[in-house]
Amino acid sequence: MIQKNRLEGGQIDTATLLKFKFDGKSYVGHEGDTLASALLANGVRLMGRSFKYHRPRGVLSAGSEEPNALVQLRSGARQEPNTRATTAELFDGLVAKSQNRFGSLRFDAMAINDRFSNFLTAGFYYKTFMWPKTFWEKVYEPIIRKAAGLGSLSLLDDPDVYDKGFLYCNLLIIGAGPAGLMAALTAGRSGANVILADEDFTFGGRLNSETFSIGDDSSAVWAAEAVAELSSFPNVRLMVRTTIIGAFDHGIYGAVERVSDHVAIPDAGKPRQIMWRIYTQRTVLAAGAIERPIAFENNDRPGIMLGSAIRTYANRFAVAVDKSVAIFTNNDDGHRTAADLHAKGLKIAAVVDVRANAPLSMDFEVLQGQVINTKGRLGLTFVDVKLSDGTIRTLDIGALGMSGGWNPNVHMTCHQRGRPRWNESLAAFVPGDTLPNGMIVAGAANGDMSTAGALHGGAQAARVVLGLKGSMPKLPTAEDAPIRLTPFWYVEGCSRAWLDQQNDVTVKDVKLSHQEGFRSVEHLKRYTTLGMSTDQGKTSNMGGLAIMAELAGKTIPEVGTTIFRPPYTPTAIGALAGRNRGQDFHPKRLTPSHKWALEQGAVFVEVGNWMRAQWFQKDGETHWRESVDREVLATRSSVGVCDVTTLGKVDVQGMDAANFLNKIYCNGFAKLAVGKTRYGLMLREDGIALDDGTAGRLANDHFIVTTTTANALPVYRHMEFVRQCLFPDMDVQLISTTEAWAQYAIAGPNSRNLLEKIIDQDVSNGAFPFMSCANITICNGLRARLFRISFSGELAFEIAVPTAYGDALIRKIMEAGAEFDVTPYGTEALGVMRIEKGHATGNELNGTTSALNLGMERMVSEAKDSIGSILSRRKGMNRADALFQMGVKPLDLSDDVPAGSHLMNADGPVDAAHDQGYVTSACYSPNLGHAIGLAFIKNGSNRIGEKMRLVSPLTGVDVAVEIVSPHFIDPQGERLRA
Amino acid sequence: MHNLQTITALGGKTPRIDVFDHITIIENDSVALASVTARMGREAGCYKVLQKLLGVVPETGRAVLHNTETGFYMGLDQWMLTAPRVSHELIADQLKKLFGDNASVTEQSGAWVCLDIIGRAMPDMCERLCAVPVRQMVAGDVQRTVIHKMGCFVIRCMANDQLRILGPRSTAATLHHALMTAATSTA
Amino acid sequence: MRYSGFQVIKQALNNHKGWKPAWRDSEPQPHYDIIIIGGGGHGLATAYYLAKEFNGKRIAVLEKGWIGSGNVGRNTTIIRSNYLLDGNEPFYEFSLKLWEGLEQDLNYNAMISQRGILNLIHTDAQRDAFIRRGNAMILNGADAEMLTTAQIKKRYPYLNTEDARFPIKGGLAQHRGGTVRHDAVAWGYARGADSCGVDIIQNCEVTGFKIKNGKVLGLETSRGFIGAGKVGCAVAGSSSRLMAKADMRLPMESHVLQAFVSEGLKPVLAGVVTFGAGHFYCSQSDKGGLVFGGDLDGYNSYAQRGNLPVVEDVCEGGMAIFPAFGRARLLRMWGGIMDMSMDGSPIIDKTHIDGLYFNGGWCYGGFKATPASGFCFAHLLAKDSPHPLATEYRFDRFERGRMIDEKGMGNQPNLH
Amino acid sequence: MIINHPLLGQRDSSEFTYLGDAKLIERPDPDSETATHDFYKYAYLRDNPAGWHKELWFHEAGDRSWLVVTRNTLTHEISKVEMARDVAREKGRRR
Repeated sequence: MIQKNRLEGGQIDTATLLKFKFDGKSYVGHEGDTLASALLANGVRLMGRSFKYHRPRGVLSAGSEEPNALVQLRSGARQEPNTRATTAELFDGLVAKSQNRFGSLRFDAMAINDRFSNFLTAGFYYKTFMWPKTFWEKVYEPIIRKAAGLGSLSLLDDPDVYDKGFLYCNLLIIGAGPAGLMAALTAGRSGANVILADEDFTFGGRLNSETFSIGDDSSAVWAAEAVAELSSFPNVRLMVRTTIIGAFDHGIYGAVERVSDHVAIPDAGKPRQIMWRIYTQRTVLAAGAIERPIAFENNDRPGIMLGSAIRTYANRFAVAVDKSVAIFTNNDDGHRTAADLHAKGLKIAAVVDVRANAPLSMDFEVLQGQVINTKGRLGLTFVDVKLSDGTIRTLDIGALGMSGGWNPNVHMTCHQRGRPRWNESLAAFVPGDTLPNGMIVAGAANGDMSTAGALHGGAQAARVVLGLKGSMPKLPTAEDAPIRLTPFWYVEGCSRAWLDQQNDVTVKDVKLSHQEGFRSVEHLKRYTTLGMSTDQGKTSNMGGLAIMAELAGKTIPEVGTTIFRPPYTPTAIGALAGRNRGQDFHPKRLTPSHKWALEQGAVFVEVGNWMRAQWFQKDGETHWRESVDREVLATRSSVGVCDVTTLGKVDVQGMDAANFLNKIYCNGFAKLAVGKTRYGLMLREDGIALDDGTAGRLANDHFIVTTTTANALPVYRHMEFVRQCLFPDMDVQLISTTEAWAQYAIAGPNSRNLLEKIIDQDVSNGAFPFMSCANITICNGLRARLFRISFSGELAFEIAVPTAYGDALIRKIMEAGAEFDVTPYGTEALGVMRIEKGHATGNELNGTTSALNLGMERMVSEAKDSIGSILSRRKGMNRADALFQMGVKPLDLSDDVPAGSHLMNADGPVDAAHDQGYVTSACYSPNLGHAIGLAFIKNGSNRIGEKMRLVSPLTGVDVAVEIVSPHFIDPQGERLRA
Repeated sequence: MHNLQTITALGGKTPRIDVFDHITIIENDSVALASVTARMGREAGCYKVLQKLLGVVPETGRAVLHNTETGFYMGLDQWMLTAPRVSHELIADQLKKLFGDNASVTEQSGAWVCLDIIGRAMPDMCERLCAVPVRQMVAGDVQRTVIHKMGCFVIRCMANDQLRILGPRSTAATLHHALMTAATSTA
Repeated sequence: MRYSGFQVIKQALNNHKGWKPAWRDSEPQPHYDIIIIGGGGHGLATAYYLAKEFNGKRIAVLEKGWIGSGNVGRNTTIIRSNYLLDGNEPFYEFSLKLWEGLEQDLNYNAMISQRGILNLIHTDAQRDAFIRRGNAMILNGADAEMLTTAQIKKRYPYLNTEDARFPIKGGLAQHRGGTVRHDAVAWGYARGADSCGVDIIQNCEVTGFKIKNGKVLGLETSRGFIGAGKVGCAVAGSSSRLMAKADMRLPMESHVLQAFVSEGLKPVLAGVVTFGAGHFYCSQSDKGGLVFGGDLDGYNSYAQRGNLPVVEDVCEGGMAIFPAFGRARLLRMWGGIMDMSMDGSPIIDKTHIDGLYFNGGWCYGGFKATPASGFCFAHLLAKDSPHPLATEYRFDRFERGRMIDEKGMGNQPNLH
Repeated sequence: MIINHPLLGQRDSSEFTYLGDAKLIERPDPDSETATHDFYKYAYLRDNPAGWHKELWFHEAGDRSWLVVTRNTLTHEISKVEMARDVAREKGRRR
C-alpha cells in the first residue's frame, strides 16, 4: 500500500507501519500521524458531509478547531461519534467511518438538499411546516429529525471506565507552544510547582509545524530539548493529551487527560480518560492562535484548507495535501506557507494576495487578486482567480490554502464572562481586561504572533505571576517577523461562500439575517446557527461578524463579539461522570445485620443510600404479601425483630442540652426526667413539620435524639444551625452517632420475655415502664442502650450495642427468641404495623403538613419559644377546612384503598374543584383482614363515619370508603404499656 | 464477661488485606475511638487533660500520632481520640472519667472503618480519590473531606508512604471498592 | 407579511429580496398606556395578549439588551403541565393548551413538539406521590399515564435497568408534554406583538421608576424618561434588582441553573426523560443535540455561569440511567439566572404601588409557563383583577400562610 | 469555588452546604407585639443583592461549622469568611 502524498522528513516514525480502515477501505500510516494526516497521505481528501446541504467535506485545519473532518471512530460499544480526524491519534487497527450521509460518502442521497439550498436558507423552518396543524409531529418533524444530527451512538453501554482526580499547583500553564514552554522553563527553574498541559500528543505546538530555527536548532528540536529539561524537574508535571476544558471560579480548572484514546482498547482496570480538577494559584494561558479562512464562492470544497494547516501537514506529518497548491492570502503568513511547500518540492501554482504591496518571490508566482470561484464535485480541481486588472486566471490545483490572518485563542479568557478586546493592527480580538482570577495570557493567544515575541511573553508571564526576582532569562534568537496584513473577510459579490462549513452558514444567510432584523450578534448566531457547530465557531464567527458589521455600517467591535463558554473542546459525558455510575452511582450503606440478613434470604430495598431488608422470604412463599403478612402476624402475636439502625441518632450533651431541645422541638423537654424518653415534633421556622422522633434523657446533661432515616442529615444540619447561629452561648455539644450503634427493635407480647434472656437488668413493667431508657449491659457485661419505645404499637423495646457487635447481637436475639418463634421483619411489615397504629412517616411528613394537619396542634407549646411555633399560627395554616390525618377503610372489605388516590364526596362530582383529600399511605392489614389507609382529609376530624368515594383515575380505582380513626389497632395504647 | 464476637467493618472475622506491587490496603480493626468536645467555659480544663493524655493539644488540622493514645482534630474544640481496642474497649467511659464535666465524650468505635494505604503509589492513589493536597501534606496532617460522596478523615501517617482513611462504617464496602479501583487504575 | 410554505418558495424564486424585518426596531414614544419591562418570553407574550386579546393600545416593551437575551433563550425548552397543587395545575394546563395552538395563532413555527415527558420512579414512596400527582393532573383535565418499567424499556431499550443503583420501578408520563424551539418563542411573540402595533424597544434599560403619591407615572431609562399609565415588570433573573428601585423587597433569591447540550447526534431520545433518584433530565433537539440539565448550583448568583461540581453531578445522573451516553460529548454549558421564590411558585400580582404590576419568581419553570403567564398578566394589567387561573399567585400568600409548595421544601429557595 | 475557612484554610465549596442570606442569624424576638409580622419578614423576604452578599454555608463534609461568607453574586469573588457563631455573638445572640 503506497501513500501517494507522503513526503520526506516530518515528525513521524516511518519505520512503524500502522494499518487502519476508513469506510471499510484499508490504509497505512505511521506512528505520529493523526487520522487526518494519514488519510491525506493516502490521497483521501473527502472525509465527511456538511450538516444541512450534505456538501462534500475535507479537512479544514490540523487541530481541535476542525469543523469538517468529523468521523465515527471505533466500532461496537466503543463507537464514538463526531471525532475530529485532525486530533485522532493513529493506532494500529483503527477503524473509522464517515458520518451524516445517506448512501456512500461519494454518493450521498441527501446531497439533493444542495439543489434546493435556495429554499432552505437561514430560518426558513420558522416560516413553514405549520399546516395542517397535526403534521408537525407526524410528518415534518420526523423527517427533519432523521436528517439532522451528525454521527450516531452505538446505544450500547460505554464499556470504558473514567477516573476523577485532583491536582494542586502554584502555576498551571495551558498550551506547550513556544510561550508555554518558555513559561514552564522559567517557572520550573524557580522551583515553583508547575503543571504544563497540552491537548496535543506531543509538546511544542506550532514549533512542530514550522521550519525556522530557534537559536542553532530547528524549532522542533528546541522544543524537544525544552521538554527534556522540564522532565528533569521534580516540581514540574508534564501532561500531554490533556485538554483544559474550562476556567472555573477561584482558580479551579477542569482538565481531561486522554489516557487510552491512542490505543485500541484500554488496559484492564485502566481509565479511558481522567477528569482532573486542578487547583492552581496562577495560570498562564498560552493557547496560541487559530488561522482564519476567507469567504469566497464555493470555498468549502475538500482540498481548500487553512494555509497553516497545509504547512503543518507538510512539515510535521510529511504529507502533501496535493502536489499542486495555491495560496489565497491577505498577509505575509500565506507566503511563508508557499515557501515551505516549495521547499518540500511541491508545485506552487500561485500565491494569490489581495494586497497591492505583496512581497514577491523567486520561487513562485505572486498574483495580486482574489479567488472568485472553485470547481470540483468531491474535491478541488480548479480555482478562478480575478486579477487586479480584471482578467480571470484559472489554476489547475488540488489544494488551496486560505490565509486570512490569525485569531488569538481567547476562548478560556471568556469563561468567567470576560469580553475580548479588538486589536486594529491584528484585525482580531485579543484578551480583554477582565480575565479569570490569577490568569495571565502569553504568546500568540495574547497577540504576540512572532516566535521571539512568544518566547519573551512566556518567560515574562511566568516571572510576573510568580513574582520572580532577578533578570529575564537569556532567550534564544528566533523568528521575529512583523505582522503585515490587510483585513479581508470576503470576496465582493460572493453569496454561497461558507462561513460555518459544518452548519452550512453562508454569506447569503448573514445578509438575510440582517435583512430580517436579526442584527445583534446573538440574534445572528441563533437565527442562522452560525458558530453553533461542534467547533463553537472558532473558525467561523469572525467572518460572520465582519460581514454583519459591514451590512450594519458599524465597526466589528461595535457589532460586538460572542464570548466562548466551556468546555474548550467537546468533552465525553462519561469523563465528567467518572466512576459514579451503575451500582457505584451512590455509596451503599449497609446495616449491622446485613451479613446475617443475606444469609436469611432477605429481599433488600434502597432507603436513601441505605440497603434495608424489605422482607424475609421463607421457603414456599411465592408472593411478597405472604412474607409480610406472616411477619406482621408473628410480631403482633409473639415477637418480631427489626434492624432500625438507619434511624438518625444525635448525641446531645451539655448543661443546656434540655434548653436546646426545648428550642428544636415544638413540645417541651425541659422537665423530662432522667431515664425517660419522649416523642418530639420538630418544625421548620415556617411552621411546617420538619421531622419527628424520640429523645431519651440518659443524664441531666445528656440526651439521645433520634431522627427519621431520611432526615438524619438535614436535621443534624438544622440542629447545628440553631446551636451555632441562633443560640451561640448555649453549653451544648452535638455529634452524630448513627453509625456508632447497631439498634434493633424487639416488638410483640413476648418481647420482654425474650429480652430477659439476654440482658443483665430487670425490665419488668415496674422497673422499666413504657418510655423508659437506660444504659445497660447484656450477655454478662456488653455495654448497651435500651429504650422502651414502640413504633408498631406492641409492647416493644429498642436495644443498641456498638456496631461491631451488631451481627453477634442479632444472632443472639434469634437464638434466645427461638422458643417464641421470634420473627425478623423488614421495612414492609414495619410499614404495615405503623399504618395500623396510625403513626406518620415521610409520606405524611411531606414538607407541607403542619402539626394541625397531623392532629398534633396541641403539642405546639404556647408556654415557650421554639423554632416554627410563631409562623405555625398563621391563619392560612389553621383554617376549618384544613387537611387532617385520618384513617380510611373500604366499605367492601375486598377493595383496595391505594395511596395516591383522591377522596371525593360520596354523591358529589369527581373533579379537582371538589377534591376532599388524598390517601398518603396504605396497606393490607393482616390483623383486620382488609386494606386500610391513612389520608389527609378536609375537616377530617369532624367526618369520622362519613362515607366517601376514593378515586384514582390514573390507575383505574373508584371505591366507596369510610372515614375512621387513624388508629386501627389498640387505640387506647394498652399493648405498648403492658 | 460476655461472649459476643465482633465482625470487622468489611464483614470479616479477621481484617482484610489487599496487596498489590505498588500499594497495600489494610483494614485496621484494632482502634477504639471516642470524640471529645470541650464544654463551654471549660475549655482550659479540657486542654489540660488532653495535654496530659497526648503530650500536646492537637492543633487545627493536626494529629498526634506517637502515643498509644493518639488524637486528631475534628473541629473547633473537638477531637477524636484513638487507642488500641484491646486495652481500650471502654475508651469512652475511661475518657469521661478523665475529663469529667470539662468535656462531652461520645463513643465512636463502631462508627468508622479504618483503612491504611501503604506503598509508593499512595500519593497517586490519593489524587484519584479526594480533593486533598496529599503531596504538600506532612506527617500528622489531617483533613476531613469527601471520597465518592462519603465523608472521610484523611490522615498522613508517620511513614512517608502511608495514609490512613477513616470512613463511615456502614459504607465500608463501597469505600474499600473505591480504593481497590483506584489501586488498579494507578498500577 | 404572512409566513407560509408558499411564501418561502415565492421569496426564494425572488432571491429572498422580499423578506421584511420580523419586527420593527421602534424608537420610544414620550408616553404609553402600558409599558412592559422585559423583552423576554413573558414580557413579549404579555404585550401580545394585551394587544390581541384585551385590545390594549399604546403598548411598549422595554428590553435592556436584545429581545430574548434572558432565560427564554437559556433554558432546556421543556413544556409540561405535570403539577400537583390546585394553585398550579390548572394554570400550567392552560399554558399547555395555549402552546398547542400557538404556532397557528402567531403564524410562526416555534417547533412545538409534543413528544412526551416521562418522570422515572425509583421507590414505592415516590410511586405513591406520583400517583397522587397523576390523579391531580387528570382531575384538572390534563393527561397523565402510569407506565410500567417494561413499557418504558420498550421505548428506551438502552435505559439502565440491569445495573441500576436505584432500580426503575415505572414512570409517570405526560404525552402532551414536550419541547419547543426556545428562541423562536421570543421571536414569534415579538413579531406577533409588533404586528398588533406594540413598540418593541431594544437596548433600553430601566434605571428608575417615577412614583408620586404612591402612583407610578413613568420610567427613567437609558433612553430618557418614558411616561406610562401602567407598568408591568417581567424581568426574570433581575426581579429583585428592578423592584429594589421601587423600594420593594421580594420573597425570592436569584440562583444559577446550568444547562448543557451535546454535539449533534442521530436521533436516540424521542421525548423528555427525568431521572427520579438523581439530578438529570434530558431531551434531544431537532438539530440532534442532547439537551440536558439538573440541579441548581445552590448559591445566590447573577453570574450566568456555574461550576464543576454540578456539571459532574448532572453527568453522573445521566450515566446512571443512560450508560450509552458516555461516549457522546458535551459541547456547551451555560447558566441562567432563576428567580427562586420562597415556595417554588410564581407571583403575578399588583404591588402596593398604584399602577405597578409584577410578574416573576418563576424559579426554573418559567419557560413552559410563557403563554399562560403572558395571558394572565395581560388580564391583570387590563382588568385590574387576577385571571381566575392565577388567583393564588399573590404576594401576601406567605404572610397569610397559603404557600404553594410543590416540593415541600419550605422557605429555602435553592431546594425548590 | 474555594472557601477560605477561618480555621481550616482553603476548601472546595463542594464540601459545604448552602443555606442563604446570613440575616437568618437575626431571628426576631418571639415575644414582641409584632412577632408574627417580624417572623414573616425574617423567613420570607430577601435583599437578594446583585453584588456583595453575606451568606451562610455549612461545612458538612468538614468540621461541621456554620460560616458567614461574604461573596459577590456577580463575580463569585469571596472577600471574607467568618465563623457564624462569632457573627451571631456580635449580633448580640446568646443563650
